[in-house]
Parts: sequence; structure tokens; C-alpha cells
Amino acid sequence: MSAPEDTGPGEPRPVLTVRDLSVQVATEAGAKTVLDGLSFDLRAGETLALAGESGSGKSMTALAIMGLLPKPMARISGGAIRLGDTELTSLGERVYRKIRSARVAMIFQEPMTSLNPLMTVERQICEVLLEHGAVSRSQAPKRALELLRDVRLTEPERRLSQYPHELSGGMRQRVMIAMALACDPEVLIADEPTTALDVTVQAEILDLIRTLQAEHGTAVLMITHDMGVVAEMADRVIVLRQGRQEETAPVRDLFAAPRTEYARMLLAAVPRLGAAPDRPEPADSRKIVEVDDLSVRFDIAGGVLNRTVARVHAVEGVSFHIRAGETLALVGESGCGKSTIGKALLGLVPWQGSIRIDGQQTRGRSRAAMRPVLRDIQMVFQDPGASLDARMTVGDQVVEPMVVHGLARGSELADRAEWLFQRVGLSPDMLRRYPHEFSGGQRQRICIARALSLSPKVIVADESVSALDVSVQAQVLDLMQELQAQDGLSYLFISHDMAVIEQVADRVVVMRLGQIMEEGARDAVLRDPRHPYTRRLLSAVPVPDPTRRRPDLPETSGVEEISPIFPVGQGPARVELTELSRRHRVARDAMAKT
Amino acid sequence: QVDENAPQGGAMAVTYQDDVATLDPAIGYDWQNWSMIKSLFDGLMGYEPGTTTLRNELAESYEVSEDGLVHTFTLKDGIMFHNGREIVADDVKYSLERVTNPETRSPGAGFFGMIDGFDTWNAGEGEGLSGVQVIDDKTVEITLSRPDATFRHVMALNFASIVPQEAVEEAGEDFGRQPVGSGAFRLAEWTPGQQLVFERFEDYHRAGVPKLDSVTFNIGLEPTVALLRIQNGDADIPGDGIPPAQFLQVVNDAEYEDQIVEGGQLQTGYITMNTQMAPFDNVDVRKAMNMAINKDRIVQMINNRAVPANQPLPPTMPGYDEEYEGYAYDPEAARQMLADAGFPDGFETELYVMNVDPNPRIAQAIQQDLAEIGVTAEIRSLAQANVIAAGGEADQAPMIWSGGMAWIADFPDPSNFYGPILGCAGATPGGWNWSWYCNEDIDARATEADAMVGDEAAREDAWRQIYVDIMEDAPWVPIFNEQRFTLHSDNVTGDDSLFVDPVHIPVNYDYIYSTGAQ
Amino acid sequence: MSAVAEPTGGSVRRRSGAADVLRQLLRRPRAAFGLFIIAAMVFAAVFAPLIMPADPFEQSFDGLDLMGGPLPPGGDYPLGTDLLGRDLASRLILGTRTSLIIGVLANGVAVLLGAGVGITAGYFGGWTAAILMRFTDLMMAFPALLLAIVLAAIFQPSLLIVALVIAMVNWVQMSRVIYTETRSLAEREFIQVQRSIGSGPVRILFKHLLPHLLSSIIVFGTLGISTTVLLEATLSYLGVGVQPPMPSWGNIIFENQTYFSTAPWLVFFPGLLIVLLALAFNLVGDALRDILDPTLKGRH
Amino acid sequence: MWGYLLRRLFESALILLGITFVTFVLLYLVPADPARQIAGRSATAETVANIRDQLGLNDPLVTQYWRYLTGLFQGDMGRSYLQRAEVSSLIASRLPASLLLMVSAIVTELIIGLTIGVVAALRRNRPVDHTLMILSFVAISAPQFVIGILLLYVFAVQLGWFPIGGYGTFAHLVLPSVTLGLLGAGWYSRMMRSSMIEVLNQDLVRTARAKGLSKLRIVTRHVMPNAILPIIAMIGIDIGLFMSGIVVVESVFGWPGIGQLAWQAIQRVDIPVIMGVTMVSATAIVLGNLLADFVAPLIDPRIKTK
Ligand SMILES: Nc1ncnc2c1ncn2[C@@H]1O[C@H](COP(=O)(O)OP(=O)(O)OP(=O)(O)O)[C@@H](O)[C@H]1O
Ligand SMILES: Nc1ncnc2c1ncn2[C@@H]1O[C@H](COP(=O)(O)OP(=O)(O)OP(=O)(O)O)[C@@H](O)[C@H]1O
Ligand SMILES: [Mg+2]
Ligand SMILES: [Mg+2]
Repeated sequence: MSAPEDTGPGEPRPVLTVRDLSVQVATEAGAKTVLDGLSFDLRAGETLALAGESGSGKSMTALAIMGLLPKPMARISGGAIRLGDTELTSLGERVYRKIRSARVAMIFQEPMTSLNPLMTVERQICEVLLEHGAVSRSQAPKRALELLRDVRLTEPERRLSQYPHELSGGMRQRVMIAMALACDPEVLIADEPTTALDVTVQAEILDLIRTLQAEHGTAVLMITHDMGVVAEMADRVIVLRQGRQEETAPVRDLFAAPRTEYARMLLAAVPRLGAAPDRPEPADSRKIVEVDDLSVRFDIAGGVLNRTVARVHAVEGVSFHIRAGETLALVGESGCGKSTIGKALLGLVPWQGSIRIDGQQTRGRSRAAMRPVLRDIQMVFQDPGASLDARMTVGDQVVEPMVVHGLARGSELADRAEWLFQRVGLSPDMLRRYPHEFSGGQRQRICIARALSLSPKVIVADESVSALDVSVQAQVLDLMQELQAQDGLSYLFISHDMAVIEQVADRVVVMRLGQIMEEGARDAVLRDPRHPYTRRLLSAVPVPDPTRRRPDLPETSGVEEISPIFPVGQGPARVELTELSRRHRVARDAMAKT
Repeated sequence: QVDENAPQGGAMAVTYQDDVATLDPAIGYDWQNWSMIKSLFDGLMGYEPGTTTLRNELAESYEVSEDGLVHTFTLKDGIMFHNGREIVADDVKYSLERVTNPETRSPGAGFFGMIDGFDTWNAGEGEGLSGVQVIDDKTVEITLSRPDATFRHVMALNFASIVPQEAVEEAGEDFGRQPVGSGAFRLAEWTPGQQLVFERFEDYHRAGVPKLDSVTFNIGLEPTVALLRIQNGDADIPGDGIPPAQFLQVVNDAEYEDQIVEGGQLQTGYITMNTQMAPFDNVDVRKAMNMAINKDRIVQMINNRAVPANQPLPPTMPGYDEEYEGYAYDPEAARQMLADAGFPDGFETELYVMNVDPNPRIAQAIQQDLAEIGVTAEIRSLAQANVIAAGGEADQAPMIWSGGMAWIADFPDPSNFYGPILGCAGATPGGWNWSWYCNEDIDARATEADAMVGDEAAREDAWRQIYVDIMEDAPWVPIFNEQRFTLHSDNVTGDDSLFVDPVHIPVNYDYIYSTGAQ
Repeated sequence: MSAVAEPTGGSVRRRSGAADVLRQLLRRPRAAFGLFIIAAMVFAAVFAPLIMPADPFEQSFDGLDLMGGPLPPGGDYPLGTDLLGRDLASRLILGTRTSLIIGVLANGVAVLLGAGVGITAGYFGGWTAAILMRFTDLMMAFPALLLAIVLAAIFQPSLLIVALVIAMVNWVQMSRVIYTETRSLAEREFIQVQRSIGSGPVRILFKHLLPHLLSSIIVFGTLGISTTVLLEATLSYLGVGVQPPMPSWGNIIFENQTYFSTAPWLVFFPGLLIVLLALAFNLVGDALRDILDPTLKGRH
Repeated sequence: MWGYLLRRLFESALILLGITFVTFVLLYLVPADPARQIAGRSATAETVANIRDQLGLNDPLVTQYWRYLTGLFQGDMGRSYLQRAEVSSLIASRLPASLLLMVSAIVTELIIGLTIGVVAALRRNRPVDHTLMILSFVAISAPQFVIGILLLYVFAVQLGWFPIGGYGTFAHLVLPSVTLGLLGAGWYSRMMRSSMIEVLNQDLVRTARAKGLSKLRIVTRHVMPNAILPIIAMIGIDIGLFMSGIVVVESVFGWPGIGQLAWQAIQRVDIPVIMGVTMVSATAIVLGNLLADFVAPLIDPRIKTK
């Protein structure tokens, strides 16, 4: 039992008080406690961060407060939640409804799926306003517009009549926030509000929440696993682990001197930009991947005859190479063509130009002819959950490439699977489980094991750690580096997280709109960025240090949004690279400006 | 007895399931539009209501020459078409030429084969039907190429109805939708698929007829539903009769006791055996089949709505042989006969049947009886058109149960049961002689009998003998003669015979009267 | 490092082939009931001659009342007699054969065909999809009965022909639905992965796509049972397919439906059997889907 | 999007053309000879030959088809062999009734089916759900003839709420629509149930609840529209299912639609009418599919941008 926290004199009364909150979920093996005796107070204007690895019960806490625990699986098994003077745990659904959004509001991790795709932004916002009687029916649209202005949405008038799919992820999250703040709630719960967004967009959204909080004096319960975000946003932090409160401290204290072993480990695992160890410059070994003037265009068909009317120029005239044992990082904002390059290497999308894998030209190869090449190059996809077949045991999936290539059969396969599992640090007795029975980190290990099963020379790792917790992320990164050290693997490491890249990359390629903006050795690019775009990416990375404020985002000049879609026959202007030094090239247009 | 002096006035509603195909007298040839056309059109000849007795209709008088070849008709005075024009002799000529004109594609053209000049005109040559001569406005003279006792019946057929040329030409192919005749009723309204309304024709040539002011035909009603309507007082007569499914229910219901009418019908249900296909080319096999079938049980199975038959003609038809005993039901003897004919173990064959209740059931009963004597008959239950098509091929259908397509006489004359269905002329591809029976000798006797003009009794005898002799060859197994059972609401009445009129099926619209009329 | 959270529901019980699936099915009362019904029907179909209380073809003399009406259930005839005085119970038992062949086999073929076309079109896209789906549209707009009639007129009617017609007609809706679903599945990452490891289309289609489509296939498959059993009756009526006196549930209903106010048992019992069959497959199907979907383990 | 719809229109026209061809060929293969049907039972062989000649039945298939097609493009579907009336006028006089019935049956089945599906999904795995699902199987399995007569007997004869068959007023329309719609209602309830369950598990429902919306509003405004999307595509498929039902239902209720026409034509091999009815039903199905294509973007804005 943890005692009520000492609120101290002069502190404002807490708006939200949670005492000994426990939540149980029903599982096959009986009731399981996923939240155990959580207590905290939240005061007006304060930001409390709930940090902890995946599955630690952060979302359960939020849902319990909102009264939205998934029924009938989960239920509050003990404790109290008080909002002002109202006890929430015993509230009937009818009364609870009046509280949601009006007094406690919540924004969710996935802005893509959290909005109703069939309703305009205006209707979705007005709905809240009207439901809680915040404004009259005739006033609602006006108020909705105001709200959109408040969340700094560009062209708010137009946005009102748009549908969610017409908005970018960042815009959608702004709409979510507008909706959450519509009735001016006392408490705002933000459950991983930026995890699904680009770094730059994340920085903007975090800024916005901070500003709004300051304006309205809202209390914010911020749920995140990103210590950078914690450092940037929180006043106080609660570290959760397996449903238990591991440590509670003001943010500076926690970062300065974590009291528990777990918090210390968590903080140690956070990649910090600029803190990565030096990487030895690899010898100029053999080029395993040589890409020359690679372009990928997707046709957009239309018209009565279904002819191609436009093309997405996803990748445009990109050239690079990867040497044996080297890690080449590919960074850039969402949609800039990173994944597409990876897919082109494996022949998963039609492309033009030249790609050589270990000397073999792959241009013009059919699927079948690509097969031998695939033994040398494999890919690990972004979402480990989505890239495993939910209906097949992981053991079968891990050795499936060997079956496909006819490399092994029978008991040989079982042996091989065990061996692969051991290599990625999983216990062989898990081989007969299904993907949903693993954690995210474990699943990513399984995907890596699958990629390794053909003993490739190159692995394309597409956002392979973005979906993982910091601690797990660190493990997976370690594993990848270990494999590289052992087998001399090369990686094409695709990521938008600069801090991660700094840890693993030998060389970095910065991409934008399908073209390379800057390219060079890791230190050259990350420590001495020459292109404004690179700089912007770098400055958006949250700093996991509450004592240091992240610098404001630089001016967006020269990086405004441009669509990669062009009518047939046209294309983007080719960007020429100039060589700054032997291992550092940058787009010429940027040079002109600096 | 039909009450000619029944009061006029009132209305009635008759229900039908199928839509009316056409009301063009040259084309309509199903039992549903047959009686409607009879009420809309008149020919030179007609029948006494409720009977099979011929009478003059539009003809005032009628003479036949000594040799039976020249028939002279005199038209009544002041008879009108529905369009108000008086009927003249030219209309008779036009009408007969129209129905026999190949371009009309009338299914009844063949009936007029005895008229002189038919063959050339019907083949599309010449300038009209030379046998029909207009003497003056009131007189028309029809010359036959051979004496034919059925001629007056033919002139009473719907096909011989008198139609006004101008109306036909105006409507063209749509004359069947906009009929103009001289019958007791005229068509007032026709909403396809829903209803037709007949209204009294005020200028009808028979005074006091029709009795009703109007007759409404409600179309598209399932017989079961039609019955519900009648029970509910929304309709008066189920045109399709009492549905087999509800038959017992209705018959056993005391409420309907007075309203059910039973009557004979000029109909025979029979099985044809293809005499050109083995093993039915063996007369003993055919006889054995005749003895194998338990007609009483079949009749029981259809709730006694029929009487067992032993010869082609129905009992109410002149020429029916009361004395003839036919082949008695005796499976033992049948088996023996089969064995003697060389089929001790029976044989396998097919029985074609139209797929509308109760025909498949009857076929199954037949099948069981045949199994009894070792004959395995596989049933092929098909749509009407397919059965007819199979029957018209020399080598397709070994056996056909005629139910649903069974022969209903066009006119009450024994000859009508011979030509197309038992004569050599019908035994051609596409013909209706599905047993492919062709006995030249009998064919000759049939022609002779038809030429026996004048002596009715002798002619009847001749035909009687013909059918008895045909049964000797046993091309058919006659099964039963259907009885008509119908129902009418207490809103309408009339002599029972009107409700089972042998030529106006299902009812004689012209003479039924409303109980409410005075 | 031990920080990796223990996955939920850590049991290591595993599926092992059909026997285990069957055991799991039997553990669920609803599914067990469905299995029981199906087993009973299959048993009835196979051993029909042994369990029929009377000769299903015999038009016995005392099977009709004096007026020629059928006898209601009771007495010598447990489920009554039909219009020809035959024992209804025996006819229903024998009819199980036809109806199972149609409702389960022919419908099954239709489902497979539909799933096959839909999945192929959905996965390959492009021209393959264009041709297959336009053909599907054509088949959908084409009146099935017409096809049946023409076949009836051309071929000797037989159970095979009905089965064929039903398979040819009933795959269409299936194929539409599966096509749409496959299209969205094919975009999913685990299918991309398959391409990236060099799996051939057959493997992707059958090992990876098909299991995910199972739930739609089951829904349509079970819905199809009733419709095909009734369609068989229509076709028999038109002269394609089983001819009298061979019984099937559908044609027993069809022959007697006009009599249902006077002899309701002739419609009620076969109707009940059709509903039971469809329901049984639905119950088993639902359970099967849950069992085969590992993510649903432990939830009911 | 307009381009897409235009293309669908074009494709639909091609499909219809394909259907004319297939139907024509199939009917050509039917052994029953139309000329014999017309000629009647007392006709001579010459008469039959003469009729064949007049109708051009002796011409090669291609010639006959071409003649039909050119006629069709001029709005001429030929004349019924048996009724002699123009097929187009036969159909025109009956089509409105069938369309009315079909549309109202679709509305009925959607109302019944979707309601049941929604209720079952909201009461998932409870007795209500099980009962409703069994009922939906009964609806799918019950012969429409029997349902029709039962409804007539109870609601028209016994209770007298509706007329006993016929056409004209709204009261006439109710029972046939229900009879025809029940089958589809069974289907839709199953589809809607699973679709609803899927949407209920989506994030957007959680958001809606977090907004403090009432349950009714969540279900009607958020869950149902999303759940209906996959079902819209079914409507085209649905019309195909109706075609056989319409024959039975129209006959039971004396509804003056094309079902009756079709049935009689089939029984008597009246080829021009069969062709006509086939074309009408194919057009209805194709239009149903097109309609689904048109309606989907109205409900789902995401489709517009494709
Ligand atoms: N519907 C459910 N049924 C059973 N267990 C559940 C359910 N939802 C969540 N859990 C379990 O509850 C625990 C806490 O989950 P919760 O979603 O709160 O974690 P989290 O800290 O938010 O993780 P993440 O960072 O991945 O969102 C986990 O062990 C999870 O497996
Ligand atoms: N199959 C496709 N058809 C059409 N356009 C596509 C297709 N795949 C990708 N694109 C487009 O190509 C561009 C590059 O996509 P890509 O997935 O390579 O981006 P990315 O850099 O990997 O982004 P993210 O960080 O979001 O994964 C995007 O504009 C995307 O919309
Ligand atoms: Mg969470
Ligand atoms: Mg990507």
C-alpha cells in the first residue's frame, strides 16, 4: 500500500486522484492482474508522465480512468479513482458518459484509425460539443472552427469539410486533440500521442500540447515509452513495470538519479543523439550492393480506359552502394521512398536503373529468376506483428524460406529452426507458438531469424526497431550488431530516428521526395549536417534530458511539402550531388542557399 | 336447364393464374382464352349453352347442297361488330381467309383443310380462299373440296370467328390485345398481368344476353390464393378450378356443398407408347401395358376427380362405346403376356411427363404399376415444351403420360380425337401423334367416316368401331377422363351445366347471372 | 536480458492435426451438437437402407385415406405419408443422400471454385483479375435457371448435372467477396514477406492467404447449404437432376408445398432438416474458425 | 472517380452484350422447336416449315443473332411467338410492378436483416443472438411459396390487414415484399452481424466512447455506417438472388411482374420473351452492381480519391 502522496502546502488541489488502482483481465489461464495498486495525484496544469515498457499497464490505467476498459475481459478489481469530488469506479454508464470528454478527455496513439473515416472533421467535432451541450447547434460549427485554429491547423475552414483520410497523420492528431479539448476538460490523457508520427511532426504535436496546456491549465496524463518525450514534457514521472509502480519522481530527479535498477536500465537504453560510440571505419571491402540511378514509379490509373494518368515518383535516380560488413542508414520523413528502395532491392516493386547484388545484375529478372538473388539479400519489415502470419507457428515461419528454396527438409528443418532461435536469443521451446503469443521485441527477433535462415549477405532492415520499446530496441540493435560482427553481414538500415541511426550506421543517406539530399559517413552527416533538411530532422529529435531544452524547429524554408505525384511525362527536378569531401556529398541546391 | 330469361345485371370476378396470351380468335388456342374469345367473338355457328348441340349464331339460316359440298349461310339482320359497323358477308370471307393465310400463322388453319382452295392459299399462293364466295351482303357460299361432317363444328370454332377487317388492319399484330368482335361481351379494359374487364355489348344479336353487366378477370392468382379470395368473397369463380391441394378440404366443407359443380369434360388422359420404338413395336407388349396399370388407384390418388377410361373417347363424346370393356387390370396376365412376347424379365424404358402437379405423381403411380410386371420406367419430368418436343421425335420418348397436355376436344365430334393424335398425318416429326401409330386401313376408314354427311347415327357407329379397333392395336393406355370440379360464389348462379360447359371452359360467361339481379 | 515481457497466456498446448481439432470441437457444446447432427445425417445417408422404417418407394394401399389424402404422422407412419401414400420418414432418410451431396458436396465445390477464382484474381490483380472478375460479373448477371433448363434439355438429367449446375451457379457471390478480401490481404506485410523470401504463388495463396479467408468462406459456405438444397428442388422440377421417385429434401418440399395447409407435415419435416443441416454446419464452422484462428485461443 | 464510374458503365454494357450472345446461343441449342409450338397441334408439316421460314429460324445462328442485336439496338426485342405482342411492350407493362416489388423487397430485407444483425452483434453470444441467428437460417431455408401463403393466410385472411394478393396500393405491397425480402434478410443479418462485430472492435468506437457519446449515437452514427460498407457491395449480388424468388412470390400474390411472364415463357419456350426477360434481369443485376458502385462513394468518402 502506498501512502497518499504528500501534496505539500500551497500546491493546488489535485484534479484527479488515483488510489490503489488494480485492474484484472480474464485470460485462458484465469484472471491476471495487469495493474496492481497504482496511486497518484494529478494537479491542474501539471503533466504527469506514465512511462514503462510495452505491456506494463499504461493503457490500462488510462482506460480505467476513462471507464473504457474492454468489457467483459477487463475490470477494475480494486482501488479508487476520484475526479474532483466524483468517485469514478462506481459510476453508472449514463453518468460516466457526461464526464468523458467534458471533464476527462483522451487522445489515442493511432490517429489513423481513431477517427471515423466516414464523417467530416466538422461533424466529428460538433458531435462532442452537442453531446455535452457545450454550445447550441447553430454555434457548433463556429466553435469547431475556433478549435481547429487553436490546434494550429493550417487552412482550418477547409479542414472542417474534409474527411480524415484527406489529412496527414499529424493533422489527424491535431483534430483528435481539438476534439479532446472541445469541452475544456480538466484532465487530458494522451496515450502515446506521437508514436505513429514522424519526428518532425512529433515535435510539432508535443509543442502544441504544451502550449494548449499552458493556455487552459489542463492537467495532462502523458503516456509514453519514449524517455525523450518524457524528458521534454513531464513535470513528474511514474515508471511502471508489469503493472506495478516502479518509481515515482519529479522528472529532473529521475533523469539525474534514478532510484531503482529498472529505471536506470530504462534510461541507459535510451539512444541519445551525439552519445553513440565511434564506429571503426570499415576497410574498403567488396561492394555487396551497388545501386545505380534507381527509379521507382507507381502508375496512377484513371479515366474511362483506365490509362495511366499520373505517376508517383517514389524513388528518382538514386545511386549508392553497400560494402561487405557495412551498415548503410537510410533516413527521411515518411513517404520519401525509403521502404520502396528496400523493396526494389528485393525485386518487390518494378523499378528502373541498375541494381547489383553481390555482382549479380537483377534488372529484368522475373520472380522466379530473382530467387537465387534472394538468398543473398533479405528484408526485415517495420511491423513485426504484421509481417508474421498469425495462423502459422513461428517455427514453421522461421524456416519457411529454406523450404521455399528447397534447402532443407524434415528433421533438418527442426534443427535449423532451433539453431536460428538460439542465434536471436529465443528459447527453442517457443517454436510451436503462434505470433500473437510473443511480445513485440520477440516478434522482431523472429523476423530477424527468418531473414537469417538463408544466410544472406545483406539484410534490409526497414524501420526494424521503430515499433519497439527502448529497452527492447536496444536489445534488437545489439543483436543486429552482434550478427554483423560474427557473419560480416551488411545492412541497409532504414529509419527515421536519428538517434538510432547514429548508433548503428557506418554511413548515412538522407532522402527526401525520392532523392538523396545528403550522403556521407555517419559522423560527417550527423555532426556536420549541410542540408537544411538534415538539420531539421536532427533538431526534431527529442532530447532525453529534462535539463536541456530541445532547440526550436528551424525554419521550414526549402522543406515545404511537395507531392511526389506528377503527370505522365513529367517528373521532379533531378537533384545533383556535390562532393564536399571524399565521404560526404550533399544536394547542390542546398549548397547554393548556405 | 339453362334459363334464357334470367335477369340481367350484376357483375362477377373470375380468377386465373396465367396471363391471357392473346384474344385474337385466329391465334388464341389455350383453354383459358378459348372461352374468353367465345364471349368476345361470334362465328356463323355456335352451341346451345351448356351442351354440345350446334346452333346458328351469326347465321340466320344455313343450307347444304345434296352432295354435301356447297354450304350456303345467310347472315342475320342488323348484327353489329363492337365498333358499331354492321357485319356483312365480306367479313366472313375476310375472316376465313385471314385465319388460313400463312402469314397469320394461325394454329387453327389446319381445321379448314376441307374448304376448296385451302391447299394453294395456305401454301402462300393464289388470291384468297377460292371456296368462299360472297353472294350478296347477307349471303356467303362455302364450297368444300370433299364432303365433311365436321364442317359445321369447324365453323363454330373460335378460329372461324368473324372479325372486322378495318380493326384487324389497324391493330396489326396487336389485334390480340385490342380485339373487336361481335360477341356478347366487349373488352373494356386490359391491364396486362392484372385484370381484364368485359362489358356487356348492348347491340348483341341475341336479346337478353349476356346476363351480366361485366365480368372481371383477375389475373396472376395462384389457385390456392384464388380460393382464399373466393372464400373471402373477393372473387366468384376460380378459373383454374379447385386446386388439387385444396380439393379434399373444399369438397368436405359443408359450406360449399351447394356451390361445387361437377361435370364431364371432353378429355382423356392417356399414356402413349411409341409404336416405332422397341419394345413397343410389339403389340403384345402394348397390350400388357394396358393390363398392368391400376387406373382405380390413380383415380383415387387424384381424389376421384376422374373416371377410369378404357378407350380414347370420353364418355360424353358421341361415338363412345358403352359396351367396350377394354383391358382389365390384371398384372398377372400382363406379366405372362410380356413373357410370351419375349420379355420374361421385363425391360427398361422411360416415361416422359409434364412437371406440373399432379402429373409427376401420376407418373410415379404408373411407374410403380409397371415395376409390378417387371418394367423399369425411368421418369423424365420436364417442362411442357420439352415433353412436346420429345414426343414429336420418332425415337425420343418411348412413353409419355399426356396429363397437362392431354387432348381436350376442340369440338364435340369423334373425329376430333383421331387425326392429329392417332392418325398417320400426326405421325410426323413435330406432330402430336406421340405413339407414332399409323394404320393405313383405319386412316382410310376415318376419311370415309368424315365424309358420311347426313346420316349421323351411321357416322357415329363408324367412328365407334374405329376406336375399338384402334384399341386392338393398343397404341395408348387410356387412363382416365377427368371430371371438372368447380366452385362458384353464391353471388352468381345459373344452371349447373353452365359452370362445366363442355365448350366454354371453365364457364359460359354469357349465360351465368347474378343472384343480385332482377 | 529478461526484460522481454512474458507473453500472455503462456500455455504451450499445441494443435496437432485433425484429431486434436476434433477433440476441441467436441469440447464446445454447440459445436458438438452440430457435429452430432452432421454425423447423424451422414450415417442416415450411408445406412439409409438399413434404418428406413419402410420402403420409400412403395405406394402402399393403406398409405392414403379413402379420399386419397395423405396420412398425418402417427401410427404405422411415424412422420405420415405423402400424396402417393409413401412413408415420409423413409423418404426423408433416403433423401438425405441427395441433399447431402447437393448441400455439402456441390455447394462445397462451388465454395472452392468461388474462393479459388476470388483469391487468384485478388492476388494477381491486373489482367488476371480483370478477366476473372468480368467473367464473374457475367455469370452473376446470367440467369442460372436458364442454364439449368438448357442443360436439362440437352443432357440426360442426373444428380451429377444438378450438382454441376449448382456448382457453376453458386460460386459467383463467393468469388466476389473473396476477391475483395484478398485484395486487402495481399497488401498486408506478411504477404510482402512471402514475396521477399521468394515463395511461389501457390504457396502464398494456399498456405498464407487461404487460412485468413476461412471465416468468410465458412459464412458463405453455410449460407449456401440451404440455398443449394432448395435450388436442387427447383432444378429437379425443371427436369434437370434427380427424377421422381427418388426423394430429396428439396423436392419433397417442392412437390408438396401447395398441400401444406392440408398436409403441413410434408413441408415441415424436410424444412426442419434443411434448417438443421445448415445450422449444424454453421455451428461447427464457427467453432472451427475459432479453433483454427490461434489468436482467438481461449476466447469463446 | 467519374472516370472510374464511366469505365464501369462501359464494362457493364460489354457484359450485357456478352449475355445477349450466351443466352442466344443457349436458346438456340434448346431442342424444343418454336415453330411447332406456334403451329399448334393440328398443323401440317408444311405449315411448320412455313412458320420456320417466316421467323427466319432456318438462318444460320450468326445471322439470327445479328438480326436480334440490330433490332435490340433499335429498341426492338421482337415479338412473342405465342402472344404475338411486342416483347418490349409485354415487359414494359410488367416491369414497373417488378421493380417496385424488388426495390421494396430490398428495403424490407435491409431493414429486417440489418436490424437483426445489429441487435445480434450488440447482444453477441447471448440467447437473443443465438435465437436471431437460428431465425435467420429458417428465413434462408424456408420455401418462399410456403412463407407467402402463410403470411396471406394469417395477415390477409384471418386478420384482414392486407388484401389477398393483387396490385395497386401500398397495402398490396407489404406481404410480397416481406416474403421476397425474408431470404435476403437472413443473409444480411449474418453479414451485418459479423461486420458489426468487426467494427465494434475498431479504435474509432473507443474514440467515440471517449467522446462521451450515447450508446445509441455510437451505434447508429459510428458503428453502423462503417459496418454497412462491405454490405453495399452485396446489393448487386442480391438482385440475382431475387430473380428466382420473384417468380414464386409474384405468382403467390398475383403481382403483375415479369416473373410470371418469365415462367410462362420458359414453360412454352417462347424464345423472344425469354431473351427479353433475361436481358431485363441481367440489366437489373448489372445496374444493381453499378448502383453499389455509385452509392459506396456517397457513404465512404475514401473511395472518391481512388
Ligand atoms: N483485451 C485484453 N485481454 C487480455 N489481456 C489484455 C487485454 N488488453 C491488454 N491486456 C494485457 O494487459 C497488460 C497491460 O496492457 P496495456 O495495454 O496497459 O500495456 P501498455 O503499457 O499500454 O503497453 P503498450 O506500450 O504496448 O501500449 C498487458 O500484459 C496486456 O497483454
Ligand atoms: N504500391 C504503391 N503504389 C503507389 N504508390 C506507392 C506504393 N508504394 C509506395 N507508394 C508511394 O511511394 C512513396 C514512397 O513510399 P515509401 O513507402 O517508400 O516511403 P517511406 O519512406 O518508406 O515512408 P515511411 O517512413 O512512411 O515508411 C509514397 O508517396 C507512397 O505513397
Ligand atoms: Mg498502450
Ligand atoms: Mg516505409
